[in-house]
Amino acid sequence: MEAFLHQIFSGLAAGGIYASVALALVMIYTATHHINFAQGEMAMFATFIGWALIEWGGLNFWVAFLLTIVIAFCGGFAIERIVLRPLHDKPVLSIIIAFIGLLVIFNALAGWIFGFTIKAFPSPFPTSPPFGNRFLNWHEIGTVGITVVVLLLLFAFFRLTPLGLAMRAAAFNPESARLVGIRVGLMLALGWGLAAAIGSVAGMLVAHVVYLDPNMMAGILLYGFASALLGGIDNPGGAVVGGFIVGVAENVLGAYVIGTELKLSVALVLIIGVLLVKPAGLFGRRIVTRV
Amino acid sequence: MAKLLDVKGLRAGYGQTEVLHGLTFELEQGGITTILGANGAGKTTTLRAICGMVRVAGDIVFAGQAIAGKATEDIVRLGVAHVPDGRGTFVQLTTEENVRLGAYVRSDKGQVAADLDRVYHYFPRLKERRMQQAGTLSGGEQQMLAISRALMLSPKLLLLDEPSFGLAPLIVQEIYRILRDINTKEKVSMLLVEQNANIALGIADHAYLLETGNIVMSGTSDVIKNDETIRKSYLGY
Amino acid sequence: MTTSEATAPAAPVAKKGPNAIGITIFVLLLFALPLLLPVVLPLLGGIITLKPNFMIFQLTLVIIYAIAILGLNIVTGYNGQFSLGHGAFYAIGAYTAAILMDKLDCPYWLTIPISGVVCLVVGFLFGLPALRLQGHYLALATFALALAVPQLLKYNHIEWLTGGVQGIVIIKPDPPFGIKAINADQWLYYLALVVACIMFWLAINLIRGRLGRAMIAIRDHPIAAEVMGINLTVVKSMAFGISAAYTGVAGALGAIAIAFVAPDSFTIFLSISFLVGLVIGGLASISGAIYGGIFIQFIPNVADAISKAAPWAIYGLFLIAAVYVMPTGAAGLIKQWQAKRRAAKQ
Amino acid sequence: MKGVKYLSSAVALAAAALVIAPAWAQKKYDTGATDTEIVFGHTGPYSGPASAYGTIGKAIQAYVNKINDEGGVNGRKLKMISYDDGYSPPKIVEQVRRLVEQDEVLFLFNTLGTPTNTAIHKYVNAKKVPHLFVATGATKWGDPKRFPWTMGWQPNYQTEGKIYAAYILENKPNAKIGILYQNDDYGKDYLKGFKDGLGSAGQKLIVKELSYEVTDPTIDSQIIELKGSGADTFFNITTPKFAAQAIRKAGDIEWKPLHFLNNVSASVGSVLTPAGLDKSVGIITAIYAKDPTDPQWANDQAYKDWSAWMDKYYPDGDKKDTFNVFGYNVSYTLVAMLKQAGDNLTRENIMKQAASLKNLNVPMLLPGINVNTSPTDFYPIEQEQLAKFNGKVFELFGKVYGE
Repeated sequence: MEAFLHQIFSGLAAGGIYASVALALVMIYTATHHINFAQGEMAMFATFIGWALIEWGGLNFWVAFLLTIVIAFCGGFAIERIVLRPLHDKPVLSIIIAFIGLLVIFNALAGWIFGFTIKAFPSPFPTSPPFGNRFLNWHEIGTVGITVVVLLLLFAFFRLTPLGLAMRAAAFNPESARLVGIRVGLMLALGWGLAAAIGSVAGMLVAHVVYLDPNMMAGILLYGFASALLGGIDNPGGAVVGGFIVGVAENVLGAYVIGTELKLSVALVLIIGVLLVKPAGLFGRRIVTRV
Repeated sequence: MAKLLDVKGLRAGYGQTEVLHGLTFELEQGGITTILGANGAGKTTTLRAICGMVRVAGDIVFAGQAIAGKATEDIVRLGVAHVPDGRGTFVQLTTEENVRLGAYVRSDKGQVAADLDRVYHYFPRLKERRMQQAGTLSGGEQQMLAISRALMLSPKLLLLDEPSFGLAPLIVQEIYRILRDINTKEKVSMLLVEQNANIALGIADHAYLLETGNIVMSGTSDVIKNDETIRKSYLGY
Repeated sequence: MTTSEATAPAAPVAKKGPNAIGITIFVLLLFALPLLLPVVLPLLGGIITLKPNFMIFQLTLVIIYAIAILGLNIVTGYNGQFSLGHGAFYAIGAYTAAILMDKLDCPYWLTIPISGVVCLVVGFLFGLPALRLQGHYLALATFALALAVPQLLKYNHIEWLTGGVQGIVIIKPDPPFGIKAINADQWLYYLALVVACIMFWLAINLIRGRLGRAMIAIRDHPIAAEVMGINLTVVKSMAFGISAAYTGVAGALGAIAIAFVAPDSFTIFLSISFLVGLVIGGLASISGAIYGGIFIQFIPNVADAISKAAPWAIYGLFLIAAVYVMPTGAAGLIKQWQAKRRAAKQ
Repeated sequence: MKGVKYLSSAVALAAAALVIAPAWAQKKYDTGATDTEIVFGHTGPYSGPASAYGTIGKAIQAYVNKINDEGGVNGRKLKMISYDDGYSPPKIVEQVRRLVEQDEVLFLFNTLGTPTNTAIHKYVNAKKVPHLFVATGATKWGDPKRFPWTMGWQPNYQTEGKIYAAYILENKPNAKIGILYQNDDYGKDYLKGFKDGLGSAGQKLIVKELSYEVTDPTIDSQIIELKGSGADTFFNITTPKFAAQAIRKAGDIEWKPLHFLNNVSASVGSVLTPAGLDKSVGIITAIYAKDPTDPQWANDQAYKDWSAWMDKYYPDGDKKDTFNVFGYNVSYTLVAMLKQAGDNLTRENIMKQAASLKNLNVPMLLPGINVNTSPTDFYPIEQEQLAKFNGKVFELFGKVYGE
């Protein structure tokens, strides 16, 4: 029983990681209607910047944390303007190839600049076990907490602010958005900036757990992708719940049902099964249009 | 009366194809002008050209400012609202979100709230469906939504692209009644594009006839209405 | 071959004549290449210092990749279904060939059609449920397939068959009938070339035929296609199965050419490479597959030659530059250029 | 290049005909070797998911530069041609064929990876190209009967697994063993050696055996499961990232088994420090080379030389990265072998010399561990010594295993 509980909690902790990455994917999807395959590598690179600020620059964790978010935002913004802007009227698959290009570029640059040995990324949370609890540590609780905060911010941003509304409108229907005066190009760039910023938060939380190296996000991105689709790619809350479901399901399947060798394959098959029944994800909204 | 819109030698097109071959027309402050023409004459393109949605050459002066070649967003900011062909509904957003988006560029928040009430007053049906996903609205409701969205800009000029298209006659009448109201009460000038010449000439004070990218006739509505050729080819009596 | 586009069902058939001649010359040239190279390369001396045999081997790989990309093109280019998982079918084709040769002593040439059929069935069966998904969801499903297949190949309980992580070493075939005039590399080249000619010919007919028109209709106007009485699920699954069969045939040829299969040969990057080759070669273009094959075979080498420090960074720049310069792929660019030249002539 | 080759063979021919001096006659070259140059080939993953190993190729190049600065080997400069294989079997086949058929290298050196080397194994032996000191710990590279042109270098994983097994049988015969391994050739080789070493006792002793995939984000779940199995001994067959995760997680959930960590991840600086030195106390590993991040070597002359070389020839390189020691050591072995080959630079003689290294002392190997080969022994390094981490350094203890 104790081992089972332990697996559940460990799954929740991993789910927090997937959820934070899924949020970045939801952000970019909501703002641009693309899924950025380079999101993980961009987050990894931002985390390296954070690491360098702390280790090489000697900055305090929170200062470096905030500075990294700002840098990531600017970086994401710049990438949209420089790399993707010229492609905005090109076929979707061309844009996907550009994403793949970005992915390999960031991966290679990180290896080149920072090396491949793993790096410990500090955690801002205390190391002592909380409330004498053996199942979770402060970092895991903190990860979930920050993820929930990001989720609430995202939700509020998209649902309650005019800018959030404008961003969604620009992604849904760029032409109509222009007709109400929304600067669509700017919205896309802002979306990239925000997604990169959220990605950097995810990266910095993840790095403490899995250690920082250029391939850190390769596996995690897939889980984040699956979580986001499972929960509903246009629904931040759903993506977070999706993350927890994937984390727990993966652990329980691996430990008790099918063993570790095939757990990823089986988990993916299950997710696809769910999507066949609920095509917009567990919590996604089906878009109905009268013609 | 002063000219609100003054267009000279307007050429526009898509890619290699030129659709408009040098249009010259004008619109008076507070007036309603209509552009009539058959399918493919270039009516929609004319409106899109004014809004900067297609490549243009020639002069377009709006309220004393040259706007040819400007970005759509900037033209909108000057007070030009466009009810586009196909209504341009944000189908995934709610009705109210759609309406609110119309006021995106405005900074006078207090006035925006008042305008929202006014728009709902014109179209009480939309108020009933405020929280409904806009894609589920009927065609007529979506047309009302598009007009509401445009009104929320508090525009000087309203461009209307076939508001009667695909709607039942009763709904068309209702929409035109409201448009006339808006024109008289709020002094919003309108440039109306219609295939249904009958109804357009009923509301407009000036009219232009467009044929394959050229203006072939112009004048006050009364003059046009009584023209022999127009009567035969466009009014059907 | 460059002008034999079949992008739209309405493409005029009138210009078939000159094309047929062009294609014939192109194909004949390809067949003569192994004989020409040893003569031509020394003449070029300083310019191209490639050795004929090695170059023939590289060209064999190009042909194999072109077949795989053509397969992906059938489903993605002509049917509009996104697949990130065609590496899986390449792997299945390769393993089918390797297992048949290793366990059953099956002659190598027979393994090629068998691999195609196996992949056809697997692709069709995978497509039936999965193709109800669209866009990003289909991407996830196919991505999962690409990820799962190498893991399954390693699976403990079928290790006796697949060789587990160690893979299977197979014997490279010699030219048949004891022909001494050509060596093993040249023979493999001819084998791949003949298979490719058949596959390309079949693809052109497929696209111009009933199924091809249905596929394109589904891509462009799914609702209209359904109203016209096209069974979406079946046509999409058929397209996916045929596409998988192409990739499987390429996989079998690849296994024979490399003489080795292992799970590490078929990582997710193989699938991504196919997609890269498809887009950069040219979507919905038969000849695009060839350019795509050339790109994924040679550009990584170029990147490696430019920088050892971070070859992937260079490769990434190539990818982005390629979609900038030719958003419709190499085939699209060439078509534009030809159109311009034709316009200039008139 | 071609010109030089013809010229030199013409000279050699003339010399042989005239029988002027035996020294002249002894100069024998195969393709890739001349009076001034020795050209050899290498492939490694500079790109792709395994690019962490790419540094080995760069270290070898750095070592080659050092040797050339010092005048080369027997007056000949070394020229290394290195290509990216992306850890992909099809790609390495292409690249190795390019090296052999087009660049006409004298031999192949330190090609990396088990699946990749397997893909070219037959080809190089059919072509009779020396395939030396391959960078993989699999066992199959030491099979001179079937593959006389291929030779490994590092101690193989199975041997290392056997060492741990022997230690357990000797010191903890009632151990309850939990194993975590990477689900690939590397993990399975270790596992096999370990199980072979335990012999029939293995069935009883091993209580849990779990794997992970390189794409798994974490292995927390596996560690929890191992703890839950009641294991009191842990054989940790993981690469650095997962090794650090395992050590930390075991510490976090207060699982304190007798912990055996495979050599692959036995680095104080790049594994134990990130994992937490306090949580690493008591870890046992088998080592054969000096860990550059282990403070016990800080004043060792060999370490200082290595460090100076890194500064001068590979300033971009990461000094915490044990692969850079690997590259240095294997290059040292290569140069020693080439010196021994003298002016007889035929492929046959290269292979012969590689198979007759006697007690070669490589500075960055542990004291007492030497390189030895013979025509029947194609395993250059077979010795390893156990070491236990005391919170600061790996303390060597016990005998040196292997002959």
